Amino acid sequence: MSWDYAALLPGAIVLSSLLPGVFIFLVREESHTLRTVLNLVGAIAKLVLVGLMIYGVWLGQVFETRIAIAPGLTLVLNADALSVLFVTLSTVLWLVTTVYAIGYLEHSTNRSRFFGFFSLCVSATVGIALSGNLLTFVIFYEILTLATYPLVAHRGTPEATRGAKIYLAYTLSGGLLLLVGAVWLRTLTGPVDFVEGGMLGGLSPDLHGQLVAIFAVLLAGLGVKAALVPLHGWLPQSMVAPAPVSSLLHAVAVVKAGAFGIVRVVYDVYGVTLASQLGLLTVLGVLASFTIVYGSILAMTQDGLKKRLAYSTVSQVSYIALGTSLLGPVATVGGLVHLVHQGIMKITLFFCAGNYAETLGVANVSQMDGVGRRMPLTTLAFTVGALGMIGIPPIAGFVSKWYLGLGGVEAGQHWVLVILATSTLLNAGYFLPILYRAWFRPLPASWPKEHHFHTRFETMGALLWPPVITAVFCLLAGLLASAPFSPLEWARLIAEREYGL
Amino acid sequence: MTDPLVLCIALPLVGAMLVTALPRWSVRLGIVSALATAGAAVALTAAVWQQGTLHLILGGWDAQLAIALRADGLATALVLMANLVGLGISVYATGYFHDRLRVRSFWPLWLLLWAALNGLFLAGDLFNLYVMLELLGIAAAALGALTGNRDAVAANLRYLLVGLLGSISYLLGVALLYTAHGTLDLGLLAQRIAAAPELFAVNAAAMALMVAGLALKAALFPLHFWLPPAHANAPAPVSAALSALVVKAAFYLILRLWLDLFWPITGMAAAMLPALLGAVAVLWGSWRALRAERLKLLAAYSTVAQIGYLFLFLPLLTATPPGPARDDLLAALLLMAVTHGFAKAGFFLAAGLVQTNAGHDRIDDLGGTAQRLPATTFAIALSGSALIGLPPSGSFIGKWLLMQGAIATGQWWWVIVVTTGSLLASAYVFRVLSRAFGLEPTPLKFITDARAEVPALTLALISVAVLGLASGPLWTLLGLSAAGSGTGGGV
Amino acid sequence: MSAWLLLIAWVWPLLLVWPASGVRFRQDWGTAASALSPRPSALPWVALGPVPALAAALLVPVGTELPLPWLFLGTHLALDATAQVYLAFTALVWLAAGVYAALGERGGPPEAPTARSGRFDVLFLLSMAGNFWLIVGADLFSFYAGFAMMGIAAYGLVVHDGSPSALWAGKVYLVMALLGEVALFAGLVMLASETGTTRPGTGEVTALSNATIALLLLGLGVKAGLVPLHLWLPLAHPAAPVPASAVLSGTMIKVALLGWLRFLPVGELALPGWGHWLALAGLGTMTLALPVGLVQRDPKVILAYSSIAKMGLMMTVLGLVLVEPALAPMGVAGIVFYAAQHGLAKGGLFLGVGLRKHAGPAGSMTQALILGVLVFLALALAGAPFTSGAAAKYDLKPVLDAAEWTWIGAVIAVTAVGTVLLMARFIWVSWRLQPHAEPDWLWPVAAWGLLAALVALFPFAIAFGKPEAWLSNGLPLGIGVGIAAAVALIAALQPKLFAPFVGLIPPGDLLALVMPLLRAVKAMGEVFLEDLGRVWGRLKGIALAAFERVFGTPAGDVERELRQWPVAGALWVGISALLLLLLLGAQAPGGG
Amino acid sequence: MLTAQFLYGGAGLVLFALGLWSFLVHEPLLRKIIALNITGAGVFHVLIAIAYRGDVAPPDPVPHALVLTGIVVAVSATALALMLGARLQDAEEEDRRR
Repeated sequence: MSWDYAALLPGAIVLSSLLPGVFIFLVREESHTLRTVLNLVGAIAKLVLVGLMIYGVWLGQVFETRIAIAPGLTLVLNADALSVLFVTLSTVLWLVTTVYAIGYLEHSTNRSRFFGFFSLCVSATVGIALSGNLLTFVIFYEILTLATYPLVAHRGTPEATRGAKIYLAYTLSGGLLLLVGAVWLRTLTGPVDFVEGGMLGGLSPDLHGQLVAIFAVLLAGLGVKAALVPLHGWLPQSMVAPAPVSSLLHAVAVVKAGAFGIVRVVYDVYGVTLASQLGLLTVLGVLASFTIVYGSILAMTQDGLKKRLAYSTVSQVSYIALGTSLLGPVATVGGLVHLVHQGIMKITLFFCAGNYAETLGVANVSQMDGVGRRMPLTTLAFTVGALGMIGIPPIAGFVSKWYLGLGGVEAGQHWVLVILATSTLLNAGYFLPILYRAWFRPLPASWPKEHHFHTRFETMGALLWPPVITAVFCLLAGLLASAPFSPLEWARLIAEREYGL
Repeated sequence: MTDPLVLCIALPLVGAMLVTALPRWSVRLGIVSALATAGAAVALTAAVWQQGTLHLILGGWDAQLAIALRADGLATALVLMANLVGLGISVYATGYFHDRLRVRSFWPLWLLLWAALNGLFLAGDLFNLYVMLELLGIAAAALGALTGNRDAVAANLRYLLVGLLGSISYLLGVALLYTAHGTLDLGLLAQRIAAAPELFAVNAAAMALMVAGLALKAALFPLHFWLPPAHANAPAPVSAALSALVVKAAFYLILRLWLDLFWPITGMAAAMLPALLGAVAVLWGSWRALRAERLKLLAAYSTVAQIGYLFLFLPLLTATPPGPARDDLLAALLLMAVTHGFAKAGFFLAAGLVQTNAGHDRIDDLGGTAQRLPATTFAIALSGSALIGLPPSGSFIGKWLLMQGAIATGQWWWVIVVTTGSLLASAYVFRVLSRAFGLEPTPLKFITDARAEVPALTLALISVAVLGLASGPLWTLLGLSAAGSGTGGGV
Repeated sequence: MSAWLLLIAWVWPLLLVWPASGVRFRQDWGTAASALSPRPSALPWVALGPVPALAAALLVPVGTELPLPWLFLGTHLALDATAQVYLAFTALVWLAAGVYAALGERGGPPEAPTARSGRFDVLFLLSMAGNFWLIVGADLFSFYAGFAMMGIAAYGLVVHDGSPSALWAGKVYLVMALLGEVALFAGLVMLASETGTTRPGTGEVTALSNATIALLLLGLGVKAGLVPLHLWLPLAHPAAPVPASAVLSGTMIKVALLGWLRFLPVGELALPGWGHWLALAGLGTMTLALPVGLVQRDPKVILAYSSIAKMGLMMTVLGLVLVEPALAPMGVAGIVFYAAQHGLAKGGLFLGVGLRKHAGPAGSMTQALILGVLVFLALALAGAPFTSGAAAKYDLKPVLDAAEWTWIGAVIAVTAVGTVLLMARFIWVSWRLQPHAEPDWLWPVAAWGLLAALVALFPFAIAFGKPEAWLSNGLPLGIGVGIAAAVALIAALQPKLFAPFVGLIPPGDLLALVMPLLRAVKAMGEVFLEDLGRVWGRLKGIALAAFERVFGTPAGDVERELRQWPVAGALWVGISALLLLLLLGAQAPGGG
Repeated sequence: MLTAQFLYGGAGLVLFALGLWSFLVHEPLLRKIIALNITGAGVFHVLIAIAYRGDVAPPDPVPHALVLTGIVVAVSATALALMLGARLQDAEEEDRRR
C-alpha cells in the first residue's frame, strides 16, 4: 500500500472525528472549553478534508485507503461520487449539530461521554459513506449501532433505557442479517467491492435464486435502519434521546446509513439492471411505497412533536428507497438527492423541536399554540422544513419529489404519482396543523416550562442559529438546485455514472 | 537453556519457587516473573516469526523419554495471547488482593498455572501434555478456591475432581495409543496413525477417551456443569485466567489431537457430534448468561457459549479440502479463541472491579457503580462487543469466516446458530451496559483506579481494535507452521 | 436590461417580507407576549410590493426572455402577450389591494384590529410574489412554484380574522387547494415526461395523453372554481379580509386559465372530447353559480358566486377553442382580456364593499360616491354597454357564434340576464349594508378610484377602433334590469314574499351535501382504526405478558440436576461412547 | 507371559470401570477421592502391562515414567482434594453452628 496523500485522505477523514472522540472521553467533565475545542477542531478539520476531497474528485483524482485486516478481508475506504454526496452531508450537518449540541447540553451531565460517542457516531457514518466494499460497510454499520446506543440512552431515565434497548434490539438484529447476507454473497463472489453499475451482472443464472434470497436478507438488514415498515418500530421509541441525537439519527446517521446501504446494494453490488431483472426493484418499490403511506398515516395520529417527526422520517426516508426501486436515471436522481434533502429538512425540524422543548418546555403539538410569535425565527425555520417535507416548491423537498415522479413516469410506473400525491396530502395533513397552531392560534397565558436565556434573540444563540442555517440550506438546495455543486447536480453525476451515460 | 521455548516454561516455574521461598517479596517477585515470562513469550513469537516452527529436545535423552518442546504457529499465537493476558492479570492482581495470606498463596499458584499453561501449549509429546494438563488442573482448582468461601470451595472441589477424571481418561487414551504405536511424540504418532489404518479400533477408542476427557475440561455442553459455579466464585483475576486461558488450553489440546493426530480416522459423523454439542452450548450458554443474576455468573456462562463456537469449526474443517479456504477457517478458529481470551479476561477483570466497588455483582443493582467507573464500564463494553462478535473485534472476523465456511460447505444451519447466539450475546452484554445509563451522579474522570482499570481496558481493547483490524499476522503464523511441520492434516 | 425586471417583479415582494413582518429582537423575551410587532409596520410595504411588476408589465417589451438556468430547476422567465396582460392587471389589482391593506382597515376583530398585521403583510407579499412568479415564468417549475406559494400563503389571508367561519373556510380552501396542487403536480410531471421539456412552448404540448389533460383540468379546475370543485370559493372569498378577497377573486383564480392556455394544446390540436366537456362544465358552472348566488345575503358571497359564473363563461370559451383550434387567436385574446376586465372589476367591487363598510356613516358624501362607483362597477361586470364588460364580451362573441352548438348563444344570453340580476342583488344588499360607526382612513379610496377609472377606460383601450363593441349586450341588460326592478318593487311592497329564498342555499352549496358523507367516512375510519388498535394492543399485551413471565421470575438454578454426578457422569460416558461409535462407524464399512 | 500382560491390562480396565462407577455414583467425598485413585490405579495397571516387552528385554521405561508421574500427580491432587474437602466441611459446620 502506498502512503501518499490520495491513499491517506479517506482514512484521515474518518480519523478526524474518531481521534477527538477518543480524547473527549478522557476529558474531565468540567473542562468545558477543552471539550468544545476538541469537538470543533474535529468538525472543522473534517470539513476541510472533505473539501479537499470534493475538489480532488472533481479533478478526477482517485482516493482510496486500503487496510488489510486479514488475507482476503480488506478494509477499503474510497471516494466515489456517491460517497462524496453522503460524506459531505454528514460532515456539514455534523458541524452544525455539534454547535447545537454544545448549546443544548450546556448544563447537563455526562457531557464527555456524550460527545465522545457523538464523535464516534459521526466517524462511523463517514466510514459507511466511504466504504468501498461490503465488508467495510458492515463493519461501520455495526459500529454506528454501538456508538448511537449510548446517545439514545443518554438521559438515563427509565424511558431512555427502554427506548435504547428497543433501538438496540432492532438494529443489532438488522446488523446480523446484513452480516449474514454479506457473508453469503461473499461465498458466491469473493470480495464484494462496490462497483458503479454493479458487480454481480456476470454471475451465472443458476445463482439467481440465491441472489434473490441474499437480497431479501440484505434488505431486511438494511431496512431496519432505513425504517422500512414493518422494521421501523425502533425509531419512534428512540425519540427519548436528546434533540441533537434525534437530529443526527434521523437526518444524518442511522436512517441514512440504512437508505444509503440500500442504494449501494442496488446500484453498486447488484447493479440496477440485474436487480430489475430479478424483480427485486418491484419488491423494494412496494415496500417503500407502503412505508411512505403508512408512516405518514401514523404521523397524523401523534401528538408528541418528536414522535410525529419520527414517523415522518419513516415515511420520508423511503423516498430514497422508492427512487432506488425505479429503473431509470431520473428516479435515481430523485432518490439520491432526497438523501441530502431529507437530511437538511429533517435536521431543521428536529433542531426546532429541541428549541421548543428547551426554551418553552413545549413537547406536544397540542401545546404549540402561538409559538410562532414567541419564537419567530425558530418557527420560521420549522415552517421551511415542514413545507419542504410536503414538497412545496421552491424548497428542497419539491426537487426530490419532482424527480421521483418524473422518474416513475419515465419508468412506466405511473402509480408512483399516486404514492407521491398521497404522501404529499398526508404530509400536509400532519405538518400544516402544526404551522396553523404556531402562527394562527393565540399565545397561551404561560408556557409549560420557560427558560430565559437573556439574549437579544428568542433563545440561546447556539440553539437558534443551527436550525436557521439548515433552513437556509433547505431553501438554497431548492432554489439553486441547478447550480454547480448543488446536491441535485451531484446526484445527476452519480446517476450518469451508475447508468454509464 | 536460554531458548525462549524453555524460558516460557522455566521462568514462571522459577518465579513460583522464588515467591514460595520469599513470601514477603511475593508481589514484587511475582510481577517481575510475569514481565519476564511475557517477554519470553514475545521473544518466542519473534523467533517463530523469523524461523518457522521451533523444536527442542530437552535433557539430551532420546526422543522417547526426553521432554520434547515444539512451537508452531498455532501454539505460538496461543502462547502470546496467554502471556499477554497473564501479564494483564498479574498487574491487576497486584492491586486486587489485600489479605496477606491470599497474596502469598496467589502468586505461587498463579505462576505455576502459568508455567503449566505455557508447557501445555508448547509440549511436543503426549506425556508432557499429560503432566502439564494435570498441573494446570490442580493449580487452577487451588486458585479458584482461594477466597475460601463455601461456594467457591465446593465449586472448585468439583472442578478438581472433574479435572482429575478428565486427565485419567486422557491418560488411558495415551496408554492405548502407546500400545498400538509405541511412541508418544506427536509428530511420529501422527505418521504412524496415518500409516496404520488397520488399527482404527484402538485409535478410535483412544481418541474417544482422550477427546471425551478433554471435553470435560473444556466444558463442552453438557459437560460444562462445573464451570459456572467455579468461575463465578473465584477471585476476579483467577476467574479471568480460568475462563480466558485454562479452558482454552483443553480445547487447544482437542484441536491438536483432532487435526494432527487423528485426522485420518475422523469423519464427518464424528465431527458433527462436538459441533452439535457446541451449537447447543452456544444457545444454552448465552441463554443462561442472559438469565444470570450476577455479573460473574454471566461471564462464566458466556464462556460456555464461546467455547461452543470453537467446536462448530470441526465439521467445517472436515468438509473443506486443504487450501486457502481451510486456512481461513483455521485462522478464524484461532482468531476467535484468541479474541475470546483477551475479551473474557478483560471482562472478568472489569467485573471484579465492579464487584469490589459495589460490594456485590448483582446486575440489577449495579446502576450507580457502573456509572461511577466509566473506564471499567468501557472495558466491559469493549470486551462485550468482542463477545458478541461486533466489528471491529477479532471475533467479528472469526464469525464472518465461520459463516462463510458454513455456507460454502452447505452447512448453513450453523449460520442460524451463530446469529442466534450473537443476538443472545448482545442481549446479555447490553443488559449489563444499560445499567451504566442511569440518573446517578456522574464521574468527573474517566479512569479512577489505573492499576486495575488499565489492564482490563487494554485487554479489551486488544480484543476489539488490534485483533479486529490487524489479524493478518495470525495467517502468517499458521502459514509458517503449515510449511514447517507438514504433518497429517496440517495445522 | 429591462429583462431583469422580470426577476425583480417577483423577488421584490419577497425582499419586503422581512421589513413588513415587523419582527423585533429585544431583551425582554418571554415577558412580552409576542415577538411579532403588535403594530403594523410604519411604512406601507405591501403597497410597494407590486410596483416592479407593474413596471415590468409596462416597460418590458413582449418577447423578452431571461433564462436563469442555475435557478431552481432551470428557470426561464419570459414575457409573451398573454403574460403581459396578465401581469398588468394582476399588478394593478395587487396594487389597489396593497394600498387598501397598508392604509385602510385590516379586517381584524374589533378588540384587536391590528394584532396580526405583521403576519398578514408577510402572507400578502408571499402570495403576491407567487402570483407574479407564475406569470413571468415560462417554465412549468416557475408556474408550479408560484402557484403553490400563492395558494398556500393565501390560506393565511383567508383565516386572517380567526373567526370560526373563517377557520372553516380556510380549512375547506386548504384541503381543496392541496388536492388541486397534487393533481397539478402529477399533471405537470406527466406533461414533462410526455413532451420531454419543462418549458412547453408552441407545438410541444401536442402529445398529451388523456390522463395528463384530465389531471391538468382537475388540478387547475379547483383554483378556477369549476363546478363541483368550487366548494371552497364561496366560503373563502368572503371570509378573507377585503384586500385579500379582492386579490383572491380578482387575480388568483385567473391563473387557472393562464395555466390551461400554457399547458393545453390550445390552437394546436383539436380536442373535441375534452373541449366539449370543458365547455359543458363551464356552462354547468354558470348555471349553478348564478341562481345560488341570487339567494345569498352577504355581498361578498354574491361576488364570489359571480366570480364562479364568470370563470364558467371563460371555461366555456376555452372549451370551444379546444374543439376548434382555428378559433384560437381570437379566442385566447378574448379570454385574456375578459380575465383582465373581470379581474379589475371584481377587485374593485370587493374593495368597494370594504370601503362601504368602513367609510363612515351612511348617507355621507363619501358613501354616496362609493355606492355610485359600486353601481358602475357592477354594471361593468354585468356587461352593460359602454362598459368594459361589454367590450370584453364582444371579443368572445365570434367564438360563441362559431360553436357547433347553435343553442349556446341562447344559453349565454340567459346567463347574461342572470348576471345582471346577480349584480342587481349585489347592489341591493350593498345598499342595505350597515357601515361601521367609526370611519377608517380613506387613503384606499384613491387606489380604488384608480381601479374604477381603469375599468371605465378599458373599453376605449382594447376596442378603440370598434365602437360597435361598446354598444353590445344591451338586450340582456335591459331584460335583467327590468326583472330586477320588478322584483325590487315587489320586495319593497311585500318583503315576506322573497324572504324564504334568501339564504335558502348556504354558501358553499354542494358542500352541505358532501360533508355528511365525509363525516360518515371519517367515523367509519375511526371505528376501524380503533378496532385495529385494540387488536394490536391485545397482541402486544400477550407478547409482553409472555416476556414478563419469562424474565419477571428469577432464573433459578436449572443446572442443579445436571451437576449431580450420576447425571453428569452418565452424559459424559454416553458422549464418549457415541463419539467412539461414530468414529468406528465411519471407519468400519470399507472406510479404512 | 502374554497372559499376565493381558491379565494385568484387563484388570486395569476393570479397575478403571469400577472406579469410575463408584466415583459417579457414591456421594461422600472421601469415597469419590478413593474411587478416583482406583480409576487412576486402573490406568497405571494398563501402562505397566504395556511396558512389558517379553522376559528378556527390559521393560519399556516410558510407561513406567508415565506411571510414576501419574502417581505423583494423583497424590498431590488427592491432597488438594482432601484439603478442600476439609475446608468445605469446616464451612458447613460453621454454617450449622450459626
